[in-house]
Parts: sequence; C-alpha cells; structure tokens
Amino acid sequence: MLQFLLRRLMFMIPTLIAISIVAFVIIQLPPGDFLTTMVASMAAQGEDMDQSAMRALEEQYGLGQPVHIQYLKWMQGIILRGDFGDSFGWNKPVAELLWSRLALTFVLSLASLLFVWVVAFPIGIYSAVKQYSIGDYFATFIGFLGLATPNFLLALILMYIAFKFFNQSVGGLFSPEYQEAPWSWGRVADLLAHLWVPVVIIGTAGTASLIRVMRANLLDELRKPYVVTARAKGLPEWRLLFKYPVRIALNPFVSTVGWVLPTLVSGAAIVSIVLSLPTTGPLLIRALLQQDMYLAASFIMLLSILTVIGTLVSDLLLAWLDPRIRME
Amino acid sequence: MAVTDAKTLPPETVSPRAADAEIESSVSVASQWQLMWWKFRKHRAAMVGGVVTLIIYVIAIFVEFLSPSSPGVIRADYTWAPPQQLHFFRQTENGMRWDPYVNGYKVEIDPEALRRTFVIDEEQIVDVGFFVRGETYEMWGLWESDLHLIGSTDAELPVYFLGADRMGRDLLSSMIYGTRVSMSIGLLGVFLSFFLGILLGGISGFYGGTVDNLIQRAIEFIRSIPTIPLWMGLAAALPTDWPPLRIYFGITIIISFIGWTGLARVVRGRFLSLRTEDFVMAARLDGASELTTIWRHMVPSFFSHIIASLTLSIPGMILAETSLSFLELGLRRPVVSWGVLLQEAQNIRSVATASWLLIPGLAVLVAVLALNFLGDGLRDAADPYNR
Amino acid sequence: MQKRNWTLNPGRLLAVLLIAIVAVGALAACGGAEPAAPAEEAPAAESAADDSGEAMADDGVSSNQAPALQEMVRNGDLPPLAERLPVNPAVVVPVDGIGQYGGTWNTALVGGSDTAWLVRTVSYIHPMGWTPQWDGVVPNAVEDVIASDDASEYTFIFREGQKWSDGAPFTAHDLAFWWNDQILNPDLSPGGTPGWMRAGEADAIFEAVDDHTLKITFDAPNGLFLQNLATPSGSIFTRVPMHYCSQFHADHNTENLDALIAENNANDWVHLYQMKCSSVPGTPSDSRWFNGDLPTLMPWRVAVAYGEGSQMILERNPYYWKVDTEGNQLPYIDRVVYDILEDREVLLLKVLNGEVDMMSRHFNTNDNKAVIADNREAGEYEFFETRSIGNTTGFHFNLTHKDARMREIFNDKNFRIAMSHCLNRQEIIDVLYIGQGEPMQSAIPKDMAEFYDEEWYSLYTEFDQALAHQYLADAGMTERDEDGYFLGPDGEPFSFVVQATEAFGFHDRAEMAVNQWQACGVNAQLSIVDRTLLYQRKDANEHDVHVWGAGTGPQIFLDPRHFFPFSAESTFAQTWVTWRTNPSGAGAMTQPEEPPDIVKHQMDLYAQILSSGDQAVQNELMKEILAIAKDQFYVIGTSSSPPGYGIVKNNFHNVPTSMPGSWQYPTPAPTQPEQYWISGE
Amino acid sequence: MDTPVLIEIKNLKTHFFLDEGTVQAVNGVDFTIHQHKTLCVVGESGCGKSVTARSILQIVDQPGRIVEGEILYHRPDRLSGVGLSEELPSPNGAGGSSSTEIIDLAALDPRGRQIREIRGQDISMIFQEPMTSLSPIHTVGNQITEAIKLHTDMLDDEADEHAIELLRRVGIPRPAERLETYPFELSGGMRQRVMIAMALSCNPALLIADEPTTAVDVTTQAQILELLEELQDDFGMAIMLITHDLGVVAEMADDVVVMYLGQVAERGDVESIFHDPKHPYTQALLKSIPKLGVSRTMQRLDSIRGMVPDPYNRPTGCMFGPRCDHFMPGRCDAINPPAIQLGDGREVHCLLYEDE
Repeated sequence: MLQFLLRRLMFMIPTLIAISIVAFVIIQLPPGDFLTTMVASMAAQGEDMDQSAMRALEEQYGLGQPVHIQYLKWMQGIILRGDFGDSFGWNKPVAELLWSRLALTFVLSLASLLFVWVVAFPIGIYSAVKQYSIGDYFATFIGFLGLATPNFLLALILMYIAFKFFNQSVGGLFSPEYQEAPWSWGRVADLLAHLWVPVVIIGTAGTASLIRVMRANLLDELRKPYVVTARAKGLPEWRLLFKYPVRIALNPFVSTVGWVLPTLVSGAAIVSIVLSLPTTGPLLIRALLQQDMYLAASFIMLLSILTVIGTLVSDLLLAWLDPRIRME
Repeated sequence: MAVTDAKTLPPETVSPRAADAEIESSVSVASQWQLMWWKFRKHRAAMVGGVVTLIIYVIAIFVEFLSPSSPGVIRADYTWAPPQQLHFFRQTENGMRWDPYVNGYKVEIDPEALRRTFVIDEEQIVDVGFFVRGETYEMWGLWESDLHLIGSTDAELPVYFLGADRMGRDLLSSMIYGTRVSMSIGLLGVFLSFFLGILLGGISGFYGGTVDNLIQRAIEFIRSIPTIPLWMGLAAALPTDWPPLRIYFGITIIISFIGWTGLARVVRGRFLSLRTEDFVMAARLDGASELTTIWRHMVPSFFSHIIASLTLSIPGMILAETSLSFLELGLRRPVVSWGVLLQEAQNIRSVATASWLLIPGLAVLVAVLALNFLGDGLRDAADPYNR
Repeated sequence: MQKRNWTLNPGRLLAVLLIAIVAVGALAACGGAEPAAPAEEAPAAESAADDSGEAMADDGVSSNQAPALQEMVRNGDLPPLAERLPVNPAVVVPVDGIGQYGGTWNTALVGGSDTAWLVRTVSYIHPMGWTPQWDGVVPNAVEDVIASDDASEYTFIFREGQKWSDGAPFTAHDLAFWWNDQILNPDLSPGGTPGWMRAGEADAIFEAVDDHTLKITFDAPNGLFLQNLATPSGSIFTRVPMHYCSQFHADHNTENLDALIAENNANDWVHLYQMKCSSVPGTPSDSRWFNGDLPTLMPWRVAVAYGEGSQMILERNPYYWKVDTEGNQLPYIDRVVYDILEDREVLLLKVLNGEVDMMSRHFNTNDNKAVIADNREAGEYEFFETRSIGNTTGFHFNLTHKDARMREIFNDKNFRIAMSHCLNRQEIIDVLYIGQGEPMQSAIPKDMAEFYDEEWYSLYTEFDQALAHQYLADAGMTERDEDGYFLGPDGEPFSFVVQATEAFGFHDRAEMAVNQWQACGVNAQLSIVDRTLLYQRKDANEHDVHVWGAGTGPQIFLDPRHFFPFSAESTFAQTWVTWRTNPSGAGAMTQPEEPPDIVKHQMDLYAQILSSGDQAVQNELMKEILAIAKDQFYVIGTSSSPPGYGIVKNNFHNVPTSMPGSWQYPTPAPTQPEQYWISGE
Repeated sequence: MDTPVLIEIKNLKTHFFLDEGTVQAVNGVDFTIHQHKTLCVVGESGCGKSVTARSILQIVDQPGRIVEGEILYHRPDRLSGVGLSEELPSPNGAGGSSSTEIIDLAALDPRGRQIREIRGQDISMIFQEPMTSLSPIHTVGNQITEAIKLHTDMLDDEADEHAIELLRRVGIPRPAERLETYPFELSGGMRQRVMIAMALSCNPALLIADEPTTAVDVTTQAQILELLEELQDDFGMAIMLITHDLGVVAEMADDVVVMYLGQVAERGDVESIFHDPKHPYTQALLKSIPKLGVSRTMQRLDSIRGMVPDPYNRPTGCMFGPRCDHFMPGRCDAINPPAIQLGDGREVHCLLYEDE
C-alpha cells in the first residue's frame, strides 16, 4: 500500500510540471496581456492612462520579458520561497488573496456537496428500486430540470425574486451589517441564511447527475445474482439494499469523489459571479478575463493539483472500499 | 437399421442443450436492435423526449420558412415590445369567423424612464396569415423564397408573438434561428468528441500496454485542467477576424475538446472487455486487419451504448455554449444562438420588465430535457443487463 | 509682474468669492455672532476659543467637528480641532445648505480593480480642482498658485498647518520628495515622467523654497499644466507623505530598510516602495487603496483596504482641511462603505433595493433606466443628471490603413460623406435612446458656446441615400455587384469590417450602422469582439472601421483626440499619432508615418497652445485646429448625448441635481462629496 | 417408504407482467417434496423450473408474481417456534418428525417478516453462478455468518466457529483462513462449496439447488453432487434439484418432476420415470440422452422436433402439442390435459392416458 502511494506520488511530479506549463500557457493564449486589457477596459469607461504610467507598470509587472523567463521566475518563486507572485489586479500576493477567500469557498462547496449528497442518494436509490414508477419519473424529471436550467439564469431569477418578493438584501454571503463584523453566532446565522440560495443553485445541476449515476449504478447492481442470494438468506429488503448493491454502487461514485472539490470550486464560479459571492470562483474568472497572469496561473495550478490529489484520494478510498482493487 | 434411421433424421435436429443455445442466440442476435426498440418503447418519457428532439431538429432544418422574419431586423418603434397574443377567430356580426389576427400596440415614449410603454390596443387589428409572403430569404443557400409559415399580412405592421428585444428584433424569429445554431453545435460537437473518443479510446483499449498507459495519462492530464479556464483560454485565443461561421466551428471544437475524454474512457472500457471475447479473438486469428477488427467486429457490439452516451452529451454541449456566451466568450451577433439570446436576457432589466426575453431559457430547458430523456431511454434500452 | 492665471475667469471669481467667505466667517467668529462659529480658524484660535463659548461644548471642545471626534478630543486621543485644521482651512459652499454629521455612505465597486469610482468619490485632493460647474480651475489642496507669464514657472503656496491624516504637516517638501525621489528615480519610475509634465527637453524642476512654497520650473511653457492637475492625472501630486514614504526609500533609509523589506515579503526596496507608496494614477496599482497605513489628505482615510474583505471601508479623516461656510470641519459623513461586488446586476438590485446611497457608475445604462425609474418610490431614491456632452458614437474610418486600396477609398472625403449620409441617425436615436438626442456630427456640442459651429454640428447628418450615392459617384463608386453592393473605384468588390465591442452598447450602434450601410448598397460587415482585442487591433493599425465614443467637452484642450491625430485614442490615424508622439517609432505598436501638411499644421497649432499661458490665445489656436478638423472630417459622428444619470437616496443631501459627466471632470468628485450629508433614519 | 410431506405445491401460477404481454412462466404446477428426499425438476430452459423454485421462497424477480395456487410448507417441529437458537446441526437432523405447522408460502407477503424467517433458515437456496451469486466485496466469513446471525442468537465468535465448521463440512481446506478471503480469490468449485456452506448454515429442512453445477467443469460437478448427497445424509434436509441434465437426475433423484412450458408434464419416482416414461415429452427427453454401452456408430441422438414456442404465443390445448409425435388434432389443441393419476404418486398430463 505504501509502495503504491509512493509510486503514485512519483507519477504526480511530471504531471504537476506539465500542469504548471499548461496553466501558464492558457493565460497566454488570449491576445494581449494584463496591461492592454486594463487599458482597453479603462478606455471603455472613458478613462485613460498616461504612457509613462503604462511603461512603469510594464516594468513593475515584468511583462516586457519573454514568456519562458516569466515562467521560470514564477516557478522559481514557488519552489524556493513558496511565493506564487503578485496579482496585478489586486496588487497583492496571490497566496494572500486565495487564502482570504478559501474559507468561505470551502464552506460553500462543502455545504453544496452535502446538499447534493443528501438529496441525490435517497432519490437515486428510490429511483432505482422503483424503476419506472411515478416516483422514478418524477425524480428523473426534477433531476433533469436542475440539469437543464442554465445556472446563471436560475441564479439571476432567484435573486430577483428574493429582491422583489422577499425584500431581501441580495448578493454576497452576509447582510451589510455583518459584512466586516467579527465572527459571532449572529454572523454564522446570517451566513446560513444567505448560504442556501447558492447552495440550492449550485446543487441542482450536481444533484441531477448524481441521481442519474446512482440510479444507473444501482440498477446494474440490483440485477446481480448476489442480491437474490442475499434475499434468499432472509435479509430484510432495506438491509440487503444497503449492505450489498448500494455499497457496491458507491464505488464508481467514490472514484469521482476526489474530483468533486476542484469541480465545486471552479464549477460554482459562474453562479458566484451572478450572486456576487466572496469566493474564489469570481476571482478566477476575473483573473482570466483581465489576464491577471500569476493569479490565474496559480489558480489553475491549485485546481489541477486538487484534481490530481483528489484522484489519488479517490483511488485510495476505492482500494480501501473494494477488495478486488486492493488485491491487485 | 439404426443407421438408416439416423440418416433420415431431419438435419436441423440437435441436442436439447444445443437447441437451447440456438434458441437463445437466435432471439438475441436476430433482433438486438428490435429488442432495444421494444425496451425503448417501454420508456414513455424517452419516447416523448425522442419526439420532441425530432421536432426541434425539424425546426432547425426549416428555420427560414418557419420564422416570421429574419433575426436581425431592427425596428425602432418596437423596442422592448411585449408579446402579442395570437387570436384565431374574429368576432363578427355573423359570429366567430376563422381569421387569425393580433391586436396592435399603443406606444408612448416615457423620456424620464427612457422607454416606450406599450399598451395592447384592442381596436387595432393586425391580420395574421399562414403561408404569407414576407421577407425574402435563401433557403439553405440554394434558392430564394419569401414564403413564411406565419406572419403579418401587412409588411408595415410586424407581429411579435413572443415580443421584441431591446432593439425591436423579433424574439420568435431569433429563437427559431438560434435553434439551428444551438442544436447543430451540440450535434457537431458530439460527432467530434465521438470521433476522437472512439479513435483514442479504441486505440487505448485495443492495444493496451504502453499505448494505453500513454493515452490514459494524457486523458487524466486533460481532465485535471479546470474546464472554465481551458475554455476561456481557448475561446479567447480564437482569431476574431474569423468570419462568424468559422468562429462557430472553432467554439464547437473547443466545447468538444473536453467531451471526448469521457467518451474515450467508456470506449476503452468496452474494448478492454471485448478484446478477450471469443468472436474478436476469432476475427484476429482469421487474419483480419486490426482496423477491420475494430470497425467490423468491435464497434458494432457496443454501438448502441455509444449512441446513448452521445445523446446524453449533446445537452452538455448546448449548456456549455450558453455558459461561454455568459462569459462573453461565445458566439456573437450576427450569429444567433440560444446562448447569445440568453446572454442578452441575462440582466435585471429583462427579468423585471421583459420577462419574455427569458423564453430562450425555456427552449434550452426543453431541448436538454428531451435529449436527456431520449439518451436515458436509449441507455436503458442498450443495457445488456436489462433484458 | 507675475499674474495669477487660472485659465478661466469664472473659476478665479469663485476662488475670490471663497476667500471672501472665509474672511467673513473669520470676522463673524471673532465677533461671536454666529452660533456655530469656527473660532479656531483665526490665527489666535487657541486664545480666542475660551471667549467664544457658543462654538464650544461646556468643556472647551469645539462642536464644529463630528461628535465622535469631540469625544476623542475630550479623552485626549486627538488634539483639539484648532490644532488639526490649517490656519486658513479651505471653505466649501454646501450645495443646498449646512449639513449634519454622521451616517454611512453606502456605495459599491465591481471587481478587484475598480479604483475609478474611488477616484471619482473620495480622492479629489489634487493641488488644483475644477469648479463644480466645470468652468475653471481653482486651488484645492494648496492655498494659492502663481503662474509665470510664459506658463513655464508655477509657484504653489501651501496652507499653513495643513496636515496628513496622521497629523504630520503637509508641506512643499512632500511634493519635492515625490518628484525628485520617486518620479525622477529611474528604479521607481522606469516610465519616466508623465507626458503632461513634459515640456521641453529637460525634466521639470521642483524646488521647495520653504515649507509653504514650492516652485515648479518647466524647461518650456506648459500652458495646460493647471488644467491637467484638476483631472484624475493630477492626483499623483498630493498623495506621497515624505515622512512615511521615505522610510521605504533606499536614499533616505539606510538603517532598517532590509528589515522592512523582509518584514513585508518584498523582493527589494523598489518592490517595497511600490507596495507602500507607489502610485500609477488611474490604475489598480495604487497603494492609496491597498495600504491602509499610508497617510492621506483625503476626507476619509482607508480603514479596511481594497481587497481585504468583501467591503472597502473609509473613515473620517480627523485632520481634513476643509470646512463648510460655518466653519464646521468636513466631511459630514462618518464612513464610506464600498461593497465589493462581482456583478453589475447585483449592483443594480442593490440600487433598486435602496441599499446604495449615491452612485453613478456601472449600473446607470440607458437600458436600466426604466427599471430603476420604476423602483424610485420603493427604493427611496431619485435620479440626478450627469450631463455628458458631445457625441454618442464615432465611426473612425482608418485613414492610415495598411492596405493601400482601402486607405485610398477611406481617405476620399466624398466616400466618408457618403457613409455619413447613409446613416439613419434618427432611427439609431429612436431605437437606442428612445428618441433622446438629435443627429449630430463629430463636432463641438452646443454647450460650448466659445467653439460651437452650427453648420458643422449638422454637417452631412441628413439621411439621404440618393445624396450618398452621388457622393459615392464622386468617389468613383458607381458600379454594383450582383448582390447590389457598390464596387470599389477600381471595379473590384469592396467591403469593410466594422469592429465594435459590447461595452456601453457600442455593438448595438455598430450593428445598426452596418445594417444601414448595407441598405445603402455598401458591403459593411459587423465584427463584435472583446474590447482588449478591439484595442489591440486598433493599436496595431489593423482595423477598417472602429466604433467608439466621439464625445468632447471642456477637456478639449487636454484631449482633442477627435480633431487631429492627438493620442492613441485618435483611432482614425494611428500612424500619424505615432509620428507625433513617438517619431522614432521605438517600441511603438504602429510605425510612424508622416501625415499630410494640413495635419502637421494642426499638430503645430497644438504645440503653440501648450506653450502659451494666455487663455485667449489658446482659444484662437484651438478654433483654428477645429476649423481644419471640420474640413478634414476625420470622424463620422452620430447624435448628441442624452444626459446620463446617477441615483441618490432621498435622505442623502447636497448632491447637485445636475452635474457634468466625464472622467476628466471626474464625476462627481468636483461637486465635493465631503459636503454631502445624510439626514436621520 | 415415503417420508412425511415437506412442501406441497398446488396449482401454482406465477406470471410475469410485461408491457409486451403476460408471460405465464408457471401455469398450474402441482407437486410434493418429501422430507429428506431429493426431488429433481427437469425441463428445457424457460420451462419455468427456476421460477417455480423461486416462487417457493417468494423471490421471483419483478415484474413476476404468484397469481394463484398454494405452496404449503409443512414445517417440521424442530423448526416451529422461535428458531434453532440452541440447536447445533446434528448429523441425523430431526428426522421423522411429523409436521404440525402448515404455512401457505404463496400467501405470505414477499417482503414480510414471516417469509424472511423461512428463507435461509427453513429453506435455503444455491444458485447456478457461484461467482456472481456471492458479493464480491464481502469476505466469505461475512457472507456465511450473516444468515446465522440473522436467524440465531449466536454471537460473532460462535457464528465464526460455526462458519468454520460448515466450511470444513463442505470440504474446504484450512477453513479458518478462508473466512477472511474474498470470493474472487477462490476457484469456481470452492465458491460453490461456500455457497452450499452458506445455504446449510441454519440447517434447513429444504435446500433448493438451482442448476448448481452448470457453471463448473465436469469433475467439479461430480464432486459437488457427491458432496450434496453426503450432506443430505448428514443434515437430513430435503433437496430440490433443478437441472436440465438427465444424467444428474438419474444419479441424484428420488422423485422427478418433468416440466414443460410452465406446466408439469409428468411426475413420479425416478425409477418409473426413467423406465416407463409416459408423457411423449419425457420420452423424447430420454431418447436424447446418449446411452452408454451402445456403439457410437450405431447411435444418433434423438432430438425433439421443433422449438419451444414463443412465451407470448402459447399454444392452445396441450403445450407440447405442436411438437408431439402423438398429436391428436381436435383434442390436443383444444383441451389442456388435466392431471391423470397413474397410482404410486405418478401423474401425467397427457390426453393419451385419459382412458386409463
């Protein structure tokens, strides 16, 4: 097991290097750089910038250098000093920016994950056990509905409804009075009161696919003869269901669980923008749109690393859960 | 005597066990597609989904004829005009008479709020006809026509069955035109994914070993790159001096760039399990070339599965297109897609004062739902365990 | 001998008026007649304070300051008001009346680099400022300025006793330090001095004659210097406190610089200085917003810096150096809170919900006005008007096109006239502005009586396809292809691409224009692109037709971009611009190209404006430039701008109902937000 | 000679309700299983033998269900009441006990408590595919002790002990170690032994074996069958063996039921069935077995003419009619032959014997 782990970790090194290069290349793909983007967006607002200021910034950001030099400098900073560079747009170290937003992002992601699982598992199981029943059709329909609605549209409409009919303060995760307040029970309650909207919106799409996966997996398993064996032993239906097919149907699930966190961080980006949530998603999108190089690249790195680690975690979990894999 | 007896036995007779096998095999082989069809028919939602999908694609084909006008026609006096209800019968002295019409608008300008206020004018009647002559268009770029399924009989008085957008463009026409782009993006993207997925997944699964390892690592790598940045990077990198049509293809390629990895995994899995099956072995031993083996023997054996997977990935592509549009990286006018329309409606002004502009969202919803149900039904039908 | 010159007379008049009011106020204080007498302002404030009891609370703490500050003074946390205010504080005439202290101004920023709204609201502490009416410049952060006749030497007189927000004195040495040690330091300012500070060959010389006198000497006349100081560019002067920033400067701190670098995780001292004090105006790289420790002259100082949370918060600067006409220290409002939002639609909802007190940015589009108007009662807010003058849209045909054939066609004035007549401006106005505004050429707007030219205003603006076809015939375009599009003068098919971006609805206008040109028989094609790309293509001179604003206004002297190849924003002739600004072409995206004589003559005239200190002379020269521009017809204009708008809550006072709208102004800063006030709940 | 009746099936009908129509998988079946005896059910694939077996335990797959008939279970004394908490499996079982309690299994709720208590305890079952019939992710020990713990009060240790004992009984070497292994680590034969051990864990009165040897090779098949016989001697349970292999029947059976298309064609003791088959179908089946001692060149295997009809289009009258050499037009296609008792527990469903 330990050897397996070590080997996997070894494999990760070239992957990470490749990812860092790709991350850097992705942000170089669009034409222009941070400065030209900034000048253009300033001009769009009727604002302008002095040529000397532009040159000063170019120097400050090191944008005049060749791309590979920029890349090597960036990597050097990361490896030697753990320094991911500065965000141009925020004038701050990237790490500081990310950390300041990660806590709430994780709260949101975990809440969404929890929501998705709590909703999807029972429905998925029900849907499989009662295949082609009214309930199955209904669950399927609701699930697909969540899948089919563009999230950003749903977010906007929910927000408008919250404003129009509930007179609620919109956007963000806190009411104005708690925005910058220190943590207290009141603030936690306020957070929870705001959290459900994004959680539901982010959850809908995930729930749908999870229901489908659960249902499909379980249907496969339910038809396996070992279920009949168990039934012939006199096991009660529900116990049988959970001990055998559900447990096995979870395997494909577990194999993707490692991907969930990075997906929730980046997947919620569009919704977070619409809802103006202080999470990492909007930071990422904005960094990409502004070509805020180091912020975007570090971000992509972070997400990719999370994916790679997540995959590893999944594989370990899977090996732990499924003896067939463990024995290989 | 026994010998002659034996010789007179009918040639088709075999042992009961063999007969069993034959019966089973003839049932399953002869009508695999038929069995699928039976199975599929059982799934009512899938049937409905299939029919709706069909209708949507038919609309996509006959866009020019079906839409009352072309999506780019700007009319100054009809900015943000609300939908007009279509009446089929008109009240006359002799009772109700078949004569489709809509009521016109009374328009006032509100300079402070900077808008036109529209009131449906019961007095004013705009005649609506079927198969009317209207704007000329080129059907499929082949011949010119000016026949429209439905439209105003008076060129001066346009009708807005689904209302107008901020520049007085007809939403219904825009949506119909958008159908072609959005639905074909899904289809095209899926075929690209399909091609890549089959090719690479097939190679990976068929040869195994180093090749497999290499391709698997590559897939893992691509999947570990976050989707949105990848899309954004690629979409922003499209040279924008490309004509709209080429941009459209570019975006399709980008969207399918990620989709193929999932398909490749499925295909690989199938290949791996099929590789050891007797009939493939037999084909190989027979000296069939590997490509022939793949295409003639292996692909057909899981084709139904692939079709189901494909159907299920079309909605993802449609949604991806709308997401890209949301980020202002997708298609742009003069190309009209549902994503473009949604992006234009993605603001409070539309939600608050022109909710009809959200109808394209409904179109996305219906299309995605239909395709999902269809795919779901196909998958259930193709499922070998599910006989 | 030396003559005060504030470029426009009304401004000077106002300044005189202000001084008079101060004097009256001081007199009144001495006489003890006014109830809220600003006693401390008099030189002998300390001694006089005890006598004029009305302005004091019982314990001798002045009531001409916010209650919270009174409390701090009482507790000994803060020096008395008299010690915090300059001897002669700047006096602000409130728009509607004296206000009350207290309250929070809730407003918002979108994204992480939205410093422009900060610049427009809280940081208008430039040495010079526009009058609220935008008809002249007056001293602002300095008490007075004296310009030499040839506009090459300027003497700034500083207020005695004016202080930074940490209580350190603000003196001429601060500006001298900033110029000599920051701007002229090649490590800190690799880009050199700002363009508008350049006159002649040598860099300007800053000399602190004494604490309160700064002499700036240019190598050549710099006639627009004071005006530039009033624009956002001018904010760089008064933001670097020497006593704070010198500790990060290698030339000034030889003791613990390394420790500071390490402590702040900086790479070197330059990086450290940039983090703490650097200022690239108008860019996100502006330590004013990110370094809460940086002392400031602003009415509010940063309490929660930009990017530290989901809000940016500024709190009252207890050392602010302006008072109202009754001697009450400004600002009235305690705090300014900027919600940092990610999306404009959320901002709009907050506006509708009455969560924004006063704002005129991001949400205030034409399309949104209807829904905002609908919610006025529920949201308890009203509109105020921002008068943008000038043209809504300019179609910039590329006169220096890379392709010789295109260049020839575009350069034919008849062709451009034809294009202008093809435009149905009224339809554009009806669709996009709901009938607000009138057809207008890219000319001087009516509001600027000095330069207004009636004929030019409506030149070639009537929609007349037949006339257009005549002009096309004059340009040699008579034949059409099978699609009905005119062929080029050489008989070959001719088409061009109109590029526009989605910002501010330019794409809608471009779409309409393209439709109209097509209807007119000209094969125009629409290309809607990302604005970065739009700019890149423009900068690289790779565009056919660029759609952008064509507005102009009182800033015409500072930015005559539509009237001759002035800056990179003069999109119609990028190569000529390079020839003017960067003749060697080093590092330029477009290589320079010598313009025709008439254009060179315009450039020459502008150089003369710069070297003149006389407003009358400047006006005459400008008229000459404009006359040539009218004849050259560089940019095709569309329509006059309908007014923009902002919203202000009903309990938010002293906001003018109408004000100029412009970045150069920069709306609404010159209306003095420090005198805005909020009435009770 | 006859031991007491254990299971009595009367007019059992189990139908599958599909969209395409109703499949009458079991359509009026009667037979009896006696204590300690082996009953073999033979027939071609799809004749309803498996469904009959599953019907006994009420584990027919959806959408199938028992629509008519009775399955009377004469519960032996030792099993009546709470269970077999203190009882260890005795080599001789509780032979000879008279049945006091009669339960109609067909009337029980398939998901109910009563039938669950009978499953695995009174009646247990082994299946054709030992690989897929065992959960791949649970250990052998886990799966064996599951039923023990479910039906008895044994503690974990005791259950493990018992499981080891059972594994030893079914001939698995080093049984204690095997508890911790997973099914995929065992060979096919071993797996089937595990299945048997599992089925016998609660000392059932009836073991239903649904083609237990189809998926294993010939030698293993013989071993398994031998094992079953041994265990029957030891445990004293009745065995209902479902097979299509007449050789197995000859070797194992005490009684035989021949099924065709959801109905019983003929039943009786093994001797009489083999030596004096009455039903044309039985006769045809027997002809299709290769006979030892007859020269190969002389012999060709007989086969039954035609094919099993489509389950949706069942023939009218006698199900075997269309394939029968003795088909009597006008009668066989009109009358569904009733059971005709031939004495000695023999019964045949064929109009040929109507007069007798």
